[in-house]
Amino acid sequence: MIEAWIREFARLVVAEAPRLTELDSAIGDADHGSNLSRGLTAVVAALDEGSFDDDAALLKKVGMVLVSTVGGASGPLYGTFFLRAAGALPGGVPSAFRAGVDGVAARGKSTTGEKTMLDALVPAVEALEAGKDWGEVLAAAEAGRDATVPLVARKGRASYLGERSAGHVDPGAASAALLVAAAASTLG
Amino acid sequence: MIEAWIREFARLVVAEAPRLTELDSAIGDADHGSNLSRGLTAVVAALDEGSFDDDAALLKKVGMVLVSTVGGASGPLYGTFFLRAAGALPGGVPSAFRAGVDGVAARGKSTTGEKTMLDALVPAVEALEAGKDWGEVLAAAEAGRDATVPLVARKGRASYLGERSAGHVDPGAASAALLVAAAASTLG
Amino acid sequence: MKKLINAPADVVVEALAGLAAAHPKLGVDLEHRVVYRADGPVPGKVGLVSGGGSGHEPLHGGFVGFGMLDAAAAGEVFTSPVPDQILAATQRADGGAGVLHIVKNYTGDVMNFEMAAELAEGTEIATVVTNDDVAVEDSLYTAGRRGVGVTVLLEKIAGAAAEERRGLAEVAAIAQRVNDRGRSMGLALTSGTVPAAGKPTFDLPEDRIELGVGIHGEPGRRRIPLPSAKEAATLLVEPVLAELQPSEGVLAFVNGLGATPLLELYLLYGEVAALLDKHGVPVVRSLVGPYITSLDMAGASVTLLALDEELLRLWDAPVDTPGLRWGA
Amino acid sequence: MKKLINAPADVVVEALAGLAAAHPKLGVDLEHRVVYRADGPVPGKVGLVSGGGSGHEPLHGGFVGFGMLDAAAAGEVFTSPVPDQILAATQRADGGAGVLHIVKNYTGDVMNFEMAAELAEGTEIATVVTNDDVAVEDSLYTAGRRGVGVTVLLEKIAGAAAEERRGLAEVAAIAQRVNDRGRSMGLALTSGTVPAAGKPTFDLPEDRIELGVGIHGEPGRRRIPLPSAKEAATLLVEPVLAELQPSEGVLAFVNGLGATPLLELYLLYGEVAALLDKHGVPVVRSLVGPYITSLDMAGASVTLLALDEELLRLWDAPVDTPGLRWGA
Ligand SMILES: Nc1ncnc2c1ncn2[C@@H]1O[C@H](COP(=O)(O)OP(=O)(O)O)[C@@H](O)[C@H]1O
Ligand SMILES: Nc1ncnc2c1ncn2[C@@H]1O[C@H](COP(=O)(O)OP(=O)(O)O)[C@@H](O)[C@H]1O
Ligand SMILES: [Mg+2]
Ligand SMILES: [Mg+2]
Ligand SMILES: [Mg+2]
Ligand SMILES: [Mg+2]
Repeated sequence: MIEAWIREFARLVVAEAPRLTELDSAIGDADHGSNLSRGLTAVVAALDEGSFDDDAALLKKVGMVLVSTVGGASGPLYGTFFLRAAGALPGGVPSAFRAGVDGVAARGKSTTGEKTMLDALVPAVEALEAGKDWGEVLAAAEAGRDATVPLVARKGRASYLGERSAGHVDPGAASAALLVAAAASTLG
Repeated sequence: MIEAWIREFARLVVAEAPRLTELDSAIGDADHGSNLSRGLTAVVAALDEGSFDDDAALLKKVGMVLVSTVGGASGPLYGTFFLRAAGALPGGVPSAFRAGVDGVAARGKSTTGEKTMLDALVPAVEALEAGKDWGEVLAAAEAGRDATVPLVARKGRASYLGERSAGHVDPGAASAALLVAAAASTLG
Repeated sequence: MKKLINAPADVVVEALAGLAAAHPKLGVDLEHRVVYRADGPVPGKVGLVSGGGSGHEPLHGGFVGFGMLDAAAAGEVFTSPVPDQILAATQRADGGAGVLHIVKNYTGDVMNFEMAAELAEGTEIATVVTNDDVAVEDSLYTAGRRGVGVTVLLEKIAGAAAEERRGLAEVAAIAQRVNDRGRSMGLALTSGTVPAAGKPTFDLPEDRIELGVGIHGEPGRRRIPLPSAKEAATLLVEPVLAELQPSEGVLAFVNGLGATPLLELYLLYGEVAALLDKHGVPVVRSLVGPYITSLDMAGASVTLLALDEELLRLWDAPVDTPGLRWGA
Repeated sequence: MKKLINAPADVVVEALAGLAAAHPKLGVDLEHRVVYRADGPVPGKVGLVSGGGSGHEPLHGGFVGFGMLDAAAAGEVFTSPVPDQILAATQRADGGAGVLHIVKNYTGDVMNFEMAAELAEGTEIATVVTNDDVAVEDSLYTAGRRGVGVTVLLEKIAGAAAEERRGLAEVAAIAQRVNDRGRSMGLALTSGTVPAAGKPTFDLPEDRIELGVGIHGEPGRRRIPLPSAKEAATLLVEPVLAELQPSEGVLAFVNGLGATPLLELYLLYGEVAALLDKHGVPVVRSLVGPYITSLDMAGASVTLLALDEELLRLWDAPVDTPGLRWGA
């Protein structure tokens, strides 16, 4: 199931890469799609090759591959997400998710409302912890993603635009919603 | 009359400068109009300021101003035209014209059929020497100019284009036709 | 997209291979995309490592060599390198006296260098983060200012300090001083095109420019009508001067963003120099050219560095890299 | 037209003023648009003078200084300077040992330098005309080949010979040898824009390039589909090699035409070096960057110079100019 989640996330990212890069062109540097699809293509290759003792080992591998292939801001952030999630997975999917999201916030020194991936991740993990079903969790992530539109960015490259960053979806929030969508269709 | 000729040439060149540069864009380096209008603007200023012993002195000044303000290929060529014409002016306008044209050919090591200003100048001077009226002389210059269209350039920048230089009017032939047009309307 | 490249995915590796082929004093680890001094690591010298996304050439690989960097890690275009790369560069630079990481202040760069430093066991690491771009509002609550033109000057000056065999703390302090005394501002006439994206990052009408751009093809702070060079100098210099109190004279650096030719850069430099003169700011050194670029973006930035005696001496010291060379 | 300029008519003078402001070792005569060594003329040294239309920066003004040119005359954009200017430059360069005129083979340049030499009484003048562009068919009946990339290499090498206090005939002979042993070929991805014209000299569709261009924004010999860098290297190197028999190794020079960033130039250099290797041609020196440009044209040229022992030694000799500097 965990492996299916990752493979589905990879599929979505590769399919949506042009759109993610498009979003990053508006308020960033036009590479979010190529960054993530490079990383998740490497992840899929690692899954195809490797065999893992358990799902935690698999998630750890995912995190390490992302850290060492993505670069930019999203590499360390998604990498940290999976590395932390791996550590907490024995406690169940919701606690893995929580650990991952907290890891992103710690690594990025960021919080919600700053127009980042956290704006999609935090509502999702809160819904999950509240026992909502995956459909509702996904809806929370997508609502969080869409709610980034009016925000003025305070973290990441979009922050350099100041007021001009308002009016656009944050690319990282969009990719984070894909992560949750992949979870919803494989872990649900 | 000679002064009127030069002033009319200057007027035509300044008015037609964009078209001359346009022609030079197609097969040269997009400066023939600005080169000549810079030079003839300086010529007009020199005429406004100076007083000249005779028309020969005036033409000599024109030549010197062109040599020292135009640059490129057309500066030495038109400059030489007027310097030589000045020397021969006592023999009359046709011999001044002939001396000027021969000066261009010598300075440019060029002859007709090479897609240069000579293709307009030579037919004009030949008509003049044959005693044709200025209307016919101008017609000869313009026919010569138009006949440059199919030619492959062998001199000047257009020669670098090889076969691709065919199909365009030579910019120098176009400006030379203006020189003759100015003569036709002032010396006729 | 019109570029002299093969496949977008191979741009970085192939450009590094070409750099190393052209400069025998450099080595290149193509697997890690690290350029390093072929004669390094230099025993007993503090090693200087920088790196970042590609697309800013000659920064950073072109500044590897005697008197400047020991190694540089090249990320994908506009994407900071990953920790493995930075670690490989750190090892190439480690002559036993510690390594200085020179990091431009972008979230990605900062995080990846941080992770690399955590992993670099056995090597003492100091880090300096450049953040000289006055176009970006500084605040405790944001990612802060970008590192731009000062990075070039810092790599040169800290490199000279390291060649003098100063210790890691001293080299780091000098580097920090360069950052603190330097400020920059940039503008773009056109967008650049990221090879993998295949089209310009933003569209800009013929009569508009982006004021306050960085070096990642990102839009700037605002869009304004195309200024004259004189107006452009004012737009770039005034906000920089508003934050600097140069007492002993400045190094004035007019940088091209990639597609703007020297003719325009020198013309702009003339306006910048005239403006500084009007403000009574003496210019004691200058640098004009494309040194920290943004792919094929047309535009320019101005960096002023308030020199002091030591910084001036270190700036003048010999340097031998593909991008900056004198006295050697 | 998007450029960092004030008025098109003032571009050349203002850029020269900026150049001189940035480089205290240079002087500038703004009336004649001549850049000269501030410490010149150097008594007893053959003076080197070049010049031509502007828009090719750093050529020629950026190559004035120790070990290279003594003075350079800057014409309007793409328009050769007039005899008065060349004469003024010749006087600035005349240290009593004669002056070498370095002229690129364009009708206008040749005629204006010729007229200046006729006027330069009291100074012994020798002239070398560069004509290294293999894109142009050579023939007794045409204007012949253009002078392009070799001009940069020639100015450096002849400049070093003059610093050795070789006599005028010897310096001229060395210069001629550089021209005879060097060949170039260029291609354009985009047209440049002449400031006074205000729009691009030619239109080029997104998927087409001009092969065989010079440095005046003129269209090339033919229009072909956008090649990969590897194909571009072949298109540029093969016609050059067809005319050179390099025995002792070459200097390989990949030149940017103005708007092409170093990332692409180094990538192209890698392909050029690989191709030369395949042909068994040893590359002993290289030069990569925008050194002889065509305003804001995107594109590149390749120049190969068949070195010999003396040319190599003179190339390596110290030089101190804004555009090329080492050993000083
Ligand atoms: N400090 C941060 N905390 C959380 N997320 C961040 C932070 N900085 C950037 N991001 C996320 O990363 C995304 C950009 O990723 P990407 O484009 O791959 O990297 P880069 O910005 O280095 O080009 C942003 O859209 C944002 O969601
Ligand atoms: N050798 C030559 N003999 C006669 N005319 C020439 C010669 N070379 C060039 N020309 C003329 O000069 C014109 C170009 O002038 P211009 O554009 O001002 O100079 P440049 O070619 O130096 O840019 C050509 O169109 C041609 O008519
Ligand atoms: Mg990005
Ligand atoms: Mg012309
Ligand atoms: Mg990025
Ligand atoms: Mg011209």
